[in-house]
Amino acid sequence: SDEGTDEGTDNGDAPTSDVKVGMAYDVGGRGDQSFNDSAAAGLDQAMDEFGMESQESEAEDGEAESAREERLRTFADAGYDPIIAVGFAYAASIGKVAEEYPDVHFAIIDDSSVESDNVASLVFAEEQGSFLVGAAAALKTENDHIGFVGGVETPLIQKFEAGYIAGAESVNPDIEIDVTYLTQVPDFSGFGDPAKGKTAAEGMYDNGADIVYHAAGGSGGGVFEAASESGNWAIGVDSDQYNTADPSVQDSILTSMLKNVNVAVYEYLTQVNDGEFPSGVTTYDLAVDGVGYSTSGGFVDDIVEQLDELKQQIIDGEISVPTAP
Amino acid sequence: MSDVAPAVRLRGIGKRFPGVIANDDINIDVARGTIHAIVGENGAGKSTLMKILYGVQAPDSGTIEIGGTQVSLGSPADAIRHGVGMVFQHFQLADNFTVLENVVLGAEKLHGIGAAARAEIVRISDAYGLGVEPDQMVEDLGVGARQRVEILKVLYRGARVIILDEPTAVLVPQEVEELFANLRELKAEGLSVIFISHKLDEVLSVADEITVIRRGTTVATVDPSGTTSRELAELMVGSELPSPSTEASTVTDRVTLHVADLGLPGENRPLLDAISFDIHAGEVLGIAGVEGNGQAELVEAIMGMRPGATGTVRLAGQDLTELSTRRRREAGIGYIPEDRHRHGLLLDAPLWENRVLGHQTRKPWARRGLIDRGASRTDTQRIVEDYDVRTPGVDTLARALSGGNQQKLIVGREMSGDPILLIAAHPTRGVDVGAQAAIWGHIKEARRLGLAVLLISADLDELIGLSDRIEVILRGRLVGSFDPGQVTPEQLGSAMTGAGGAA
Amino acid sequence: MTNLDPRLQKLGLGLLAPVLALVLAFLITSLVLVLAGDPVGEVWSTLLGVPAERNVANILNNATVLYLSGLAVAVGFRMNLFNIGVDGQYRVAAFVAAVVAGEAWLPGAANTVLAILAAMLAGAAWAGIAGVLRAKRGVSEVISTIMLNFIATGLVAYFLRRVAVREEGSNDIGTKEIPEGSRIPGFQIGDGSTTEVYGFIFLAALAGFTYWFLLNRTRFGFDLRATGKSTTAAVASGISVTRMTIVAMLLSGAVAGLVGLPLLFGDSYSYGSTFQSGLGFAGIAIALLGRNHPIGIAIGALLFAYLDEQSNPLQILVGVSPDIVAITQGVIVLTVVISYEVVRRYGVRLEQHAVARALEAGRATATDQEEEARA
Amino acid sequence: MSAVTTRRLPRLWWLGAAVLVLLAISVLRVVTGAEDLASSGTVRATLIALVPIMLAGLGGLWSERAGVVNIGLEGMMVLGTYGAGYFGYHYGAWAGVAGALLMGAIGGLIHATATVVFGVDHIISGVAINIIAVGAVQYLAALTFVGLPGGGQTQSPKLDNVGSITIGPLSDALGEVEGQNIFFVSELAAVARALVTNLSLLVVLAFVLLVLTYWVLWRTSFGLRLRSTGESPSAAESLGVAVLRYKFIAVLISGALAGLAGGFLAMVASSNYRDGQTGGRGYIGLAAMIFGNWRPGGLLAGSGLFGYTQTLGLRQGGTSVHALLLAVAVLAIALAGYQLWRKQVRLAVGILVAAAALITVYAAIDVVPGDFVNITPYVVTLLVLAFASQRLRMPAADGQVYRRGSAG
Ligand SMILES: Nc1ncnc2c1ncn2[C@@H]1O[C@H](COP(=O)(O)OP(=O)(O)OP(=O)(O)O)[C@@H](O)[C@H]1O
Ligand SMILES: Nc1ncnc2c1ncn2[C@@H]1O[C@H](COP(=O)(O)OP(=O)(O)OP(=O)(O)O)[C@@H](O)[C@H]1O
Ligand SMILES: [Mg+2]
Ligand SMILES: [Mg+2]
Repeated sequence: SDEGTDEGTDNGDAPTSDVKVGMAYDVGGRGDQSFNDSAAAGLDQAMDEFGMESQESEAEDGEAESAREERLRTFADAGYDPIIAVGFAYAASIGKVAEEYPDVHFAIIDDSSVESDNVASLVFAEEQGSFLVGAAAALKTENDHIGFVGGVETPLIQKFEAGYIAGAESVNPDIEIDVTYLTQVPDFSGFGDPAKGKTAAEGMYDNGADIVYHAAGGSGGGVFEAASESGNWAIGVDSDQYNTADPSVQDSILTSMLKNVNVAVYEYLTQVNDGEFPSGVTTYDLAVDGVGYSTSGGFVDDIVEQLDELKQQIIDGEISVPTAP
Repeated sequence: MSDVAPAVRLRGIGKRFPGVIANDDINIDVARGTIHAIVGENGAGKSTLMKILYGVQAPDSGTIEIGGTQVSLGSPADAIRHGVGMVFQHFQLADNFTVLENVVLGAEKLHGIGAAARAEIVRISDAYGLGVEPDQMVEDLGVGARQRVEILKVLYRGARVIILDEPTAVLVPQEVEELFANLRELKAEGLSVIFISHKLDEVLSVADEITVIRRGTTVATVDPSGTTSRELAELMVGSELPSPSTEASTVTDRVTLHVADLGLPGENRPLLDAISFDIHAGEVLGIAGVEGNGQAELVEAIMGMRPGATGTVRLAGQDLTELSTRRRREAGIGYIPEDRHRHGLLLDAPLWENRVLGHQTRKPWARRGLIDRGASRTDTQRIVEDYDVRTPGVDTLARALSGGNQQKLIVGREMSGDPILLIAAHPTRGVDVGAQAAIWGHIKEARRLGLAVLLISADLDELIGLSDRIEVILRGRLVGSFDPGQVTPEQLGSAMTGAGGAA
Repeated sequence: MTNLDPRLQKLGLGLLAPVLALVLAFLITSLVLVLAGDPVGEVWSTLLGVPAERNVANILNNATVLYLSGLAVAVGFRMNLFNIGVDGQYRVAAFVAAVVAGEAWLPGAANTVLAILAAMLAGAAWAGIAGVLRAKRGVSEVISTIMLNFIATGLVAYFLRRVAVREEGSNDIGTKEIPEGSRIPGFQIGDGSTTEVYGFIFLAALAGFTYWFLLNRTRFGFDLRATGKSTTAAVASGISVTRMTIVAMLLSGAVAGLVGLPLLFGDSYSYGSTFQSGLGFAGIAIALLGRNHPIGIAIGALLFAYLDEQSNPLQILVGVSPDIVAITQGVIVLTVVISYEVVRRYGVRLEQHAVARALEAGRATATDQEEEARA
Repeated sequence: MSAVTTRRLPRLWWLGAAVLVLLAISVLRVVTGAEDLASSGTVRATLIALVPIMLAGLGGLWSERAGVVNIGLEGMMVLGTYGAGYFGYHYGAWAGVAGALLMGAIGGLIHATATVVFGVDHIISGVAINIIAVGAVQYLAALTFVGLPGGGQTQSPKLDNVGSITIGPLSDALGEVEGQNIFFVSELAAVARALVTNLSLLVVLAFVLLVLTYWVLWRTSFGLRLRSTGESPSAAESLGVAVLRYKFIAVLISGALAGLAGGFLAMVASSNYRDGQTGGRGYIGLAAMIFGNWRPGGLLAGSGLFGYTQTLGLRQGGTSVHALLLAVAVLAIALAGYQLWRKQVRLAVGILVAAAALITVYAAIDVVPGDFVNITPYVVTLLVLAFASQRLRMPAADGQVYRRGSAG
């Protein structure tokens, strides 16, 4: 069960480093084929390149605030530095623990509310990436009817929804968009219930939508299945799901909204390797390719130009994307 | 008789429970084609013995022979296989099943669970005049019919030996007669019947042989023709058979309980219909009726436990009609319920808590919403002494007491709230003769002190012996009033079944 | 049979059960670890190691929350009501309290008191629905509270979004923060600890005492327990079971309303999407573990909180999934009741022995007198 | 033929009831224009949604008919999802089915041992099993799925499906008819189409199990004995029935069925094991069984109602649930009429006021907000229980601990 990757010292020519990274995942942890996995990929890349040592731990569903704090403290006490917290749920605990351990460095993904000299906030402009896939959907749809499946109705997921709708409407103001959320907080099962994801997507396809974008974590697998079975398109999220999803549904994945958590983690660790610990907010948006869309499968090759134009407009500030529906 | 092996031969049966010797060196022969009665005090070990013979419990020692061969009975299935059937004191029927389902259960191999089984049931029912219909739900049946189903269950399995544990406790005389007719018919077919009862007159009238058990041992086997019930009782307990007997009337002209036009709607017909009567201070009013004719509902309506009841109830001038059960109790009603386990006790609570039950608002143990445990303990101790409750202490759980002692505790509790009305439903059911006498004594004493008593009993001797007046209830209506000094149990019985008129 | 003082004997039996259960749970967990090839020794040395001061504080804090949840469930259990809905009740209540306290209509401590009362009312009202349905319509409270949990989730989520404020840069939404003056201050244990123990722990203890006093010393408690032991006997004794059912559910819900408050007033200061969930289900196990006794529940809550806290670093330090502790906790619940049951049967037998001996003695004297009379 | 079931109702009453329900839905569709109410997609998704609930409820039925309350269904279901994940990945789809049954049965074994052998309170044992099951599968998943392709702490790799039935031409023809929007005919075609299009073999198996349960429990002597242990164990024992053995077997079967419910979730409703994917469906199954008065037909109705409302909510929640408001209002008015006829004036007025409120809401909004759509199944279940529960009758000795030798 030990997934800690104590790599780096097994052969002679590999680089070595005495940095020990503590990685605190959100619920689901490594292997969730989504958000956490993306962070893990960035970590793995850094481990390989820099020969760092790392240890991982993940949150339990519905755990106490103190459990999150203790996870960070245990890392700190065991000499891990930096400690990366994956997910906004860690915001409060990072704020508290960072104060207790002023000499240890922390990073948090998806939150920029903590201001401290030893905390780096890595946040993403999910609405911008979603805007582009929304535009892609609007360009590709034959029925002028598309859908969005959200896992759990949180502000973060609503950000995806808002960008997606804005993007689609920028192409076609009259487009019809179905929106469904699978569960409400604190019932986070909507991120892990493919059965519900499938039913919701099927409903949209039957209702005339031909492209459905999901921001539903593990439930997204159901969305892909629904797309594949009905011969429609789906849009993936977070990572390039054309490559990570099961091969049987590959051909139904039009594109994916990339939220490059791996890049953020990797870049952060690169700086750490160089001996500097960044702090403050780093926003990963379209301008720095922190978010984007994927082209694997080549299904959007015909509209890349239009999308890139929109992308430039966003970068230039000509289009401002809303963050709430 | 001596050539043929007896139907059942028990030799040296012994059985102990933790701390109790229930059976000790029991020896009984039951001849074929006879009715063999077993009598004994409460707790003497009769039921235990029968459960051993039916394979429910295993004996610690001794041998069982059935039809001349020694058998070992590990479960009721074994006993059934050897032709033994048993009708338990508390009916063993699933209410939510049909008669058919109840009968074929466990004996599906015989005739399946379908048409063949139904035909067989009808055949047996006709052959013995049991009048059982296979597709009726058991919950819709009365007590007598249930008992006939129990007997049919036994016959269906082809039993040659039939055990009946206290079958008459809940029956009226007519039903008892019908039962006895059935038994005689069985006997004529060559079956053997083992029959347990506390009612010694019945035993003498129906049995061919009587075995007396005392403290787990067989003390004698007697011939009914040469014995009286007095002698039997002496064999059982070593003392005289007490009897409820009327004493000089203490009836006053003060009306304690006034019931007018009491009604209770039911599904098909009213459960209670226009019931009116008065009970005076110092008077015992007996209610006679076949079980299920509304006596339980009558009591509960007076106690305020039945929401839909209509009509008026007054206690010593105070109108109780709108009051809750608690208020009615506070107004001075003592209540000895019919089913002590369901309505009288918290089986898993200590005696002192049971003392408080129903008297939660009384001083000295309840003051300003608090319960004073010390005061309750003291008063429980008083009841234990005054009413001869056999218990190691007041912290013992009620469950651990024997039926008779549980009943004495309830009687003591209900008498000590200074009630002006006592409602006593079957106060001595299943209670041994000693305790029975004590309970009768307490009721007579209370009557002498001016208490009004509403007495409900299936034991007509008890009813006639204790009451100043007897009302008969039939299908929720009072159908006749009798003077206990004149009426015989048989007359009462026919009024209860609707066959006779009022005297 | 030994002639031990019966009280001592009872105490011995009472202790035997939990000890037996813990040993059994220990063995079963170890077996699972061995089968899975995980390091048994390291796991136990982490779990059973002496907690640091801040961990002690965490244990006390979590135990406070679990304790209240256990109490809420226990109130129902004492009346044979199975309140699975503590989960929904405390979330509704914590949300209401957070809104009330966040709005701060009253200053300082008055605001706190008002919010606590509002929480108890909200919890009671939510549980009361199940109580009324049970009492008036005969709907099993097991089913209705399950449904109400899900309904609570939807409703609270809806209203949370209506009232939520969102901090700049945060993806979390929550109610307005409770002003400083209305928070319940904690206290430190030892000197090195950075984590404070919730001040609410005293209120929890008070709730426990109130529970004990109400149930064991008052007439109301007598009625409630009597109804739990036998509905039919309760009715015959003059207790209104309908009323008791509703009142018991209201009471259970009111206590459930307190469950989230230590967190609210001592830690998070607002109700948001990361507010701890699932506390109601833990409460069921804890109430059962503690046999509905206020001290027992406290021990159960401490045990669960201790295991949770100690298991937290398992993955980081030993590389074993902390979920192993859930197995341990469940096994403890099961082994505890099994050993209680075994010990209880043994106790009943002892009791019967005593009764039988008393009877034998009675008979002996009766026989003696009889014989004397004959002589 | 057992007299219990068919004594009061004509033989094919359920067919008539189904037609009536479909007719009502047709009317509702025409009136409200909510097209998704009876599309073949809705029917198919309803089937998928109701099967896990029904199987869990069937598990509850077996157990409670033998007098053992099984609140541990959720945990047994969780075990089943893992069993399907592990065995299904390593040994193929049908091994996954077997694995789900097996893991569920292990949960049943624990419950049976605790309740039947040791006489532990049924609820306590069930709660403990729920705790253990969740911990155990998370622990096992971390142990066995990490490192597999597509696997992780919280999910298994993709699992093969057990296969499904499609009768192509018929499906297409029915699709035509459905598309014509003919009153009632389209609805019928939709239902038929759902049954011949991509119908999973496990769905078929589930319905076979439902019928089989009815047949075994109510038509065989084994079933009679099993039910007798839940109605009156002491009577059963007095007739030579090995009560504890039947209870034990019943709880084992109960666990296996709940496990299969979990397996269905992992393999058919989705295509891998995921942590927490049962989402409380075990409890819903229990509720559906009580809703169905401890009978297979009623259970089907209960899980159907739940599955249907949930499906509507997930598919085109806003509009479909909006249409349901109208249906509920109409039902309420009918109920008020009935109460009025029973002279329950105050109750009738109360219900009428509620109905009026519903109609107002219906008129005021076009779509129901998502939060409310998600809670629809729970509210509907609660409402139906509130109005129907007095007629429910559970096995007489349900939940009571029985000890051997207590006969008589
Ligand atoms: N299962 C048991 N466990 C312990 N003691 C028992 C058990 N069954 C019976 N006893 C005890 O055995 C003795 C004989 O009981 P039994 O039921 O045979 O009496 P009985 O003669 O049938 O009495 P009754 O006339 O009241 O029916 C009693 O003292 C009783 O307390
Ligand atoms: N299964 C049992 N386990 C423990 N004790 C039992 C059991 N069955 C009976 N007893 C005890 O045996 C005694 C007598 O039981 P029994 O059922 O024969 O009652 P009884 O004396 O005949 O009273 P009743 O007149 O109410 O039937 C009681 O003290 C009871 O506690
Ligand atoms: Mg007896
Ligand atoms: Mg008896």
